[in-house]
Amino acid sequence: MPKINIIQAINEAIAESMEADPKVIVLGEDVADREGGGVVGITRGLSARFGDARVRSTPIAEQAIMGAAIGAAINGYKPVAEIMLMNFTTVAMDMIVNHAAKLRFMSGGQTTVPIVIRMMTGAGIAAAAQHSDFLEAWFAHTAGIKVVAPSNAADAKGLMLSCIADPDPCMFIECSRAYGNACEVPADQGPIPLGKARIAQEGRDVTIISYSEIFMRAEAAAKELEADGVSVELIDLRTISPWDRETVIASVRKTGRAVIAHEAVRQFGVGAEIAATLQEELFGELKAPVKRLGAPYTSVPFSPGLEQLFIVSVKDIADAARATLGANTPAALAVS
Amino acid sequence: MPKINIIQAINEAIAESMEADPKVIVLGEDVADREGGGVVGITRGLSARFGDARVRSTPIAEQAIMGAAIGAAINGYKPVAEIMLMNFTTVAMDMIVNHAAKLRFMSGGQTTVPIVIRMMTGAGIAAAAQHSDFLEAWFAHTAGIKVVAPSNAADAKGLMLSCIADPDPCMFIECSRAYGNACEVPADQGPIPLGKARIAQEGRDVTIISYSEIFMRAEAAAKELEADGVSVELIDLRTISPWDRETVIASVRKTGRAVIAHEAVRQFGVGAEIAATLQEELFGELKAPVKRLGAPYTSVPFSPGLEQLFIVSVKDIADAARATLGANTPAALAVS
Amino acid sequence: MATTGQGEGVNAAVPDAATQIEIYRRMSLIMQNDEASRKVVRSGRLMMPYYSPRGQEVIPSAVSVNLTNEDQICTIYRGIHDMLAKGVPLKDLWAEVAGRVTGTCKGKGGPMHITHPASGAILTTGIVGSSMPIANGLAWAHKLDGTRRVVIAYFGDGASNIGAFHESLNLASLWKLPVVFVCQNNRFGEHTRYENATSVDQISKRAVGYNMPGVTVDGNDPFAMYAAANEAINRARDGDGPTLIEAMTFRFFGHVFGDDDFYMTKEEKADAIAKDPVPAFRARLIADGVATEAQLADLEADLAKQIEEAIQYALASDLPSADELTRDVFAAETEAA
Amino acid sequence: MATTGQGEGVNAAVPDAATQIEIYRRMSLIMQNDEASRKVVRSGRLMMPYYSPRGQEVIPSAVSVNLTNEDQICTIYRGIHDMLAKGVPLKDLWAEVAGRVTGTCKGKGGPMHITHPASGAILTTGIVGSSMPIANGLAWAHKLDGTRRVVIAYFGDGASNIGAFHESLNLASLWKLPVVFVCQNNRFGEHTRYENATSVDQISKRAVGYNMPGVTVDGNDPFAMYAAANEAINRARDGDGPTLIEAMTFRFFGHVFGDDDFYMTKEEKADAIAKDPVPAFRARLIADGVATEAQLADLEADLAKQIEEAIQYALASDLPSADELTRDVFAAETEAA
Ligand SMILES: Cc1ncc(C[n+]2csc(CCOP(=O)(O)OP(=O)(O)O)c2C)c(N)n1
Ligand SMILES: Cc1ncc(C[n+]2csc(CCOP(=O)(O)OP(=O)(O)O)c2C)c(N)n1
Ligand SMILES: [Mg+2]
Ligand SMILES: [Mg+2]
Repeated sequence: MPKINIIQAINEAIAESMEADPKVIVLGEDVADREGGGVVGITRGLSARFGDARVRSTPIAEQAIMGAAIGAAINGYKPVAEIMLMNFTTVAMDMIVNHAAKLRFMSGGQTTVPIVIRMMTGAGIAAAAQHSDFLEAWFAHTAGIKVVAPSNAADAKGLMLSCIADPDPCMFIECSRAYGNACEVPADQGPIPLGKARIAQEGRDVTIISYSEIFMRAEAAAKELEADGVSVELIDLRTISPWDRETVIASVRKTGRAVIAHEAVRQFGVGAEIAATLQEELFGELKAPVKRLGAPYTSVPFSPGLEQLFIVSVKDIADAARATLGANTPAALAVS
Repeated sequence: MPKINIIQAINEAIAESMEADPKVIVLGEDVADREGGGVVGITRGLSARFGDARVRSTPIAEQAIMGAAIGAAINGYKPVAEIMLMNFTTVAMDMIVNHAAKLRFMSGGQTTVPIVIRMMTGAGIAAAAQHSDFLEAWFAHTAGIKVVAPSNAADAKGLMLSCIADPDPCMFIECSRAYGNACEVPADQGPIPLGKARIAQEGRDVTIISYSEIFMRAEAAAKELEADGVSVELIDLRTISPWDRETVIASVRKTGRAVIAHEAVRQFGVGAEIAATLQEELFGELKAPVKRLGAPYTSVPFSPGLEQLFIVSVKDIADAARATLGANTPAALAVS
Repeated sequence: MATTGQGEGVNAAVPDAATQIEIYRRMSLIMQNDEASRKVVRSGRLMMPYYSPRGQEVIPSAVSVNLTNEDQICTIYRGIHDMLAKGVPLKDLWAEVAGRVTGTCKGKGGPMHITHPASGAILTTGIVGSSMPIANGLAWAHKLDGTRRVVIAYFGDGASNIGAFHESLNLASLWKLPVVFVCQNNRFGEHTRYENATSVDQISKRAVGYNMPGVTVDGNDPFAMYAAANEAINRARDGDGPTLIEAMTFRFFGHVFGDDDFYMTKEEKADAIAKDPVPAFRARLIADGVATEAQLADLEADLAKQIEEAIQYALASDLPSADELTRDVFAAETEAA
Repeated sequence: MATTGQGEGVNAAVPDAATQIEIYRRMSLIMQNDEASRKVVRSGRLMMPYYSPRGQEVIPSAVSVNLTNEDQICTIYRGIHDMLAKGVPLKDLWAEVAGRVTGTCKGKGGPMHITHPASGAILTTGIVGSSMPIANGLAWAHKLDGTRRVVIAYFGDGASNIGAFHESLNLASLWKLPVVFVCQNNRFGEHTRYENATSVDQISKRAVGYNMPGVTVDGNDPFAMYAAANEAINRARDGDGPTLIEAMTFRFFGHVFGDDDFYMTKEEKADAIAKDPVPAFRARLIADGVATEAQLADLEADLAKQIEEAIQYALASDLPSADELTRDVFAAETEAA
């Protein structure tokens, strides 16, 4: 089976959805082929294949983009709208939060907004403070909108299929550093349910929970830890809201230790919700405090060295896991 | 000493700041006297007293309002900008988050944005889903901007004085339900430091942490609990970011139990950060899981009965506190 | 291509007698409903922020007679007149305003968020400017569907200064969307006078910047309003793109119920009220022999009865049950984290 | 009041000989700096998104000779030309672009966020449209101060379709702020052609909607650009409010370094490059006897040397230390939660 990366995976998911459902449409800045099919080519080939009416490049006007998507969705379409970078949601928050997320509720279920909002983000490409933020916590704190962030191509495809099929608005977060992450994706890869985490690896001693590109770092940390004799259970959250409480709680109930790692600023981030939930659900069962890792309380710096320090590292994750083990060294664990 | 309410307190704080510093200016929709001095009269009398140049009503254009405030601040002014309701920050998020919060960092400290953004919000006045949200968690998750939410007139005055004097941007959240909360405020009420919580009442058994109007409910719950023989330590957070970790941790270290209550949706709310911090800092010292109270995962409903259910109640808080006591009934506590 | 005129050119469409009466019926409905609403709010029987549309009756009435149920509107907090003119049933509307489960939105949206798709009333928004981007999307769907359905975006003069206005008019013109932007210029945004918020003397002039026809009409004149709307709606239906209509009007009861109008002069208010379009059109219909006094009195009495019945229906309806608080967040109720 | 013309009327200001040479010096600086930048990026010695301003040299050069250090500019990611023309020192600029602690912003802002208050270069933003609202605020401060300082807001043609543009022009006109809105219309926004994003054929026509003078000028013609800027800047200084200038131009190297220009025709690109304003103005200066070939060659060689020194300085400078990561979040470093 040939490997494909996340860019190809998302492209396939959108294309298959468009093929299957004529109501699926695409809009955003430069998304049509005439403009290159998106900055990194996610929507490349779609306008050629499905026509210019269904794949429309827009002016630089994110409120207009989101409004067009919301209105079309209310009238039965399933728009996949691109907001080029996640920071640009800041000029369209009203449309996303006050409208897309709330219309089903405000209308008592009469109007629904089945849209997908695709966004790229992530530090590490020298794009600095206004082009790199992970803002998933804002949307997770907003009732009525789902938030998804895949780490690999198979998940990207399966989750995008689900987002497009979903009857409610979904934010789909793409990390630029993860785009190249290639894996074998079966040609018939189907939808992956929203709200379900993936246990990437089972383990006994500590659960590491992550998503998006940071999950790749968590995997690397787990390898390091395994080499030291620590048995890691590795969870890729995949959907951040609603998150898979059951899977995470069951895992940490088993291991007794948890580390949560994400790219966004740690304070008031997604890790806080998970840690707060775990301490409540597993009071007395935890063997160590739940550790949260995220960026320090600062903006994404330009200077490359500083920028790397901004992002949670493999070592940060491994160290945090070790800290949860405390005196329970691998040797001690082995006999326990 | 005559009592004043929060409206008068904020008005006094702005007026005194304008008196003391000619660089303090005010802008926003309808803030000048010609337009009534604000929807609830917070800025009433200021344009008459300090002139139309320093107190300007604006078009309905929140990006323009915030841009005007940011630019004037860079050039040495201290604008107090009103965004009429907190939900309207959604049309100005770029200015607030990508600019006001980040400019000091992005410029390496060369340009600074000492602005105050005043906003009203809160459910309970039949204003429904687009006019009632508490969004403080978004801004607390944003590095570079402070977030303040007073519950009483003295704090409102002291915190506003501090926000205006502060060299960095501050969000100042006013709950419409709390405006009438009157108390004695000394004529010489000075600034109250940002980042410092207030221990409103000392207690032994459980710490209740809250802010804004929900703090008034926490106070009422504390009274109820005291009547049952539970000794409550009551903390008004006042500043949400940066929050007073030391005071809160010290209190919960003493009581061993904590309840956090706020109006915003519970999921990914401010309570999560506090609970996550407490379980980490006080692992093994907590006598019960930290309880978080907030709105259910939904939008603010219009129908009055539902709307009341949306807001954390006195009973919710008292019940949560009791739950942290578990088998430790008041009687049992009395002998322990 | 942009023009700024008075909307009553030589080719102006003229409503026939039946249409004139229908326009009046809708105006009377709005006026009487407003009186009832203010009474109910004043009495404290209902608690809600009430944004009276009194004085602006002509605009949606003359627009909507050009529309079918298949056509759609997006309006704003001050939009009960737009909803009524579009045909939202009185009972459902009143029940919503009263927060009842029988309301259009089960009482969860309230007066600022009325939605009733069956009559084409799709969106009521509380965020200034936001009716326009969403109207574009509705219209885009119609265009993709290949139908001749059109969408009306209502908004106020104050809203013409916010970013969403600009982005929406540009996109609508660029994509030739079947949408008509109807600015109800009542000369104030909350307490701020038009000229203290808006840099141009006529909002319709902004159409120039979008290569879109723009017209300022007397929004209190049913004939001028009908003609302008008819032309714009036909243009949209024919695939020739959007129009910006600025309809000049006045709100008699300030921004929100309780507003004491201190920010306007007694004279300008008195002047405006003296031009009350409802009795004026009534008189004209009779003078022109289009309707008799008795006929209109019957029509009005019938509306009064319907309104009263709607209020009774609403007040007798149940409030939503507690489980509605977390229903309709997502399609599937189980998914909330 | 709004006019749309070619900016070179009978009363057009003409730059004197020294000013012409100064405009050329700045243009040459921008062009040579751009060549050096592309070379450094191509070689991999620096990693950054590089938005070449090549082709747009005239605009900020002819604008900035009308400004003092007290006057201020706000620009965008494609703004290195605006920064250089305004006088940001080469060494500080290169050190910033290289992420060094000696940079204007200690390496923390980077090329998209250059700030250098001493030369009046206040803001470089990466968010389309956002230079304008902040320029208004800077200008408001000058007005409050009672000075004659002015602010230039630079932005692209694509940015003229976003909400911030609209809100800013309305407020600036309403408050008569001393700001000049300079749209550098290079006919593309990323890969989207002007006419596929913008509903009106000239952005300057939008000035009508704000009762503001609007003018379209040849942004490659230093005389036309100078005259338009001079008039607008004087208007702003005199307290007569803002102007919208649309300066027609072209970017030779696409949106961002690496862009292969597939979205434009070979012909239009060749045409535009054939009109390269830098050699054209050079030739004119010599032909008009304003400068000699030798004089300009000296000037250019001097600039080349300065650029080379700046690059060496930058590359030899230290990177910021780790503690800079959390410094400058707030004034007081201790306060972060
Ligand atoms: C983005 C936003 N800013 C501010 C408000 C508060 N607000 C509600 S109505 C209103 C006035 C709107 O005036 P206009 O558009 O003229 O409509 P009118 O009320 O006169 O019908 C304002 C400022 C809002 N709802 N949304
Ligand atoms: C709000 C926002 N949306 C999208 C982008 C992505 N983006 C960066 S530059 C650009 C094109 C801007 O075109 P234009 O204004 O013409 O300026 P130019 O690059 O041509 O100088 C876009 C879409 C952005 N930076 N900000
Ligand atoms: Mg109005
Ligand atoms: Mg451009």
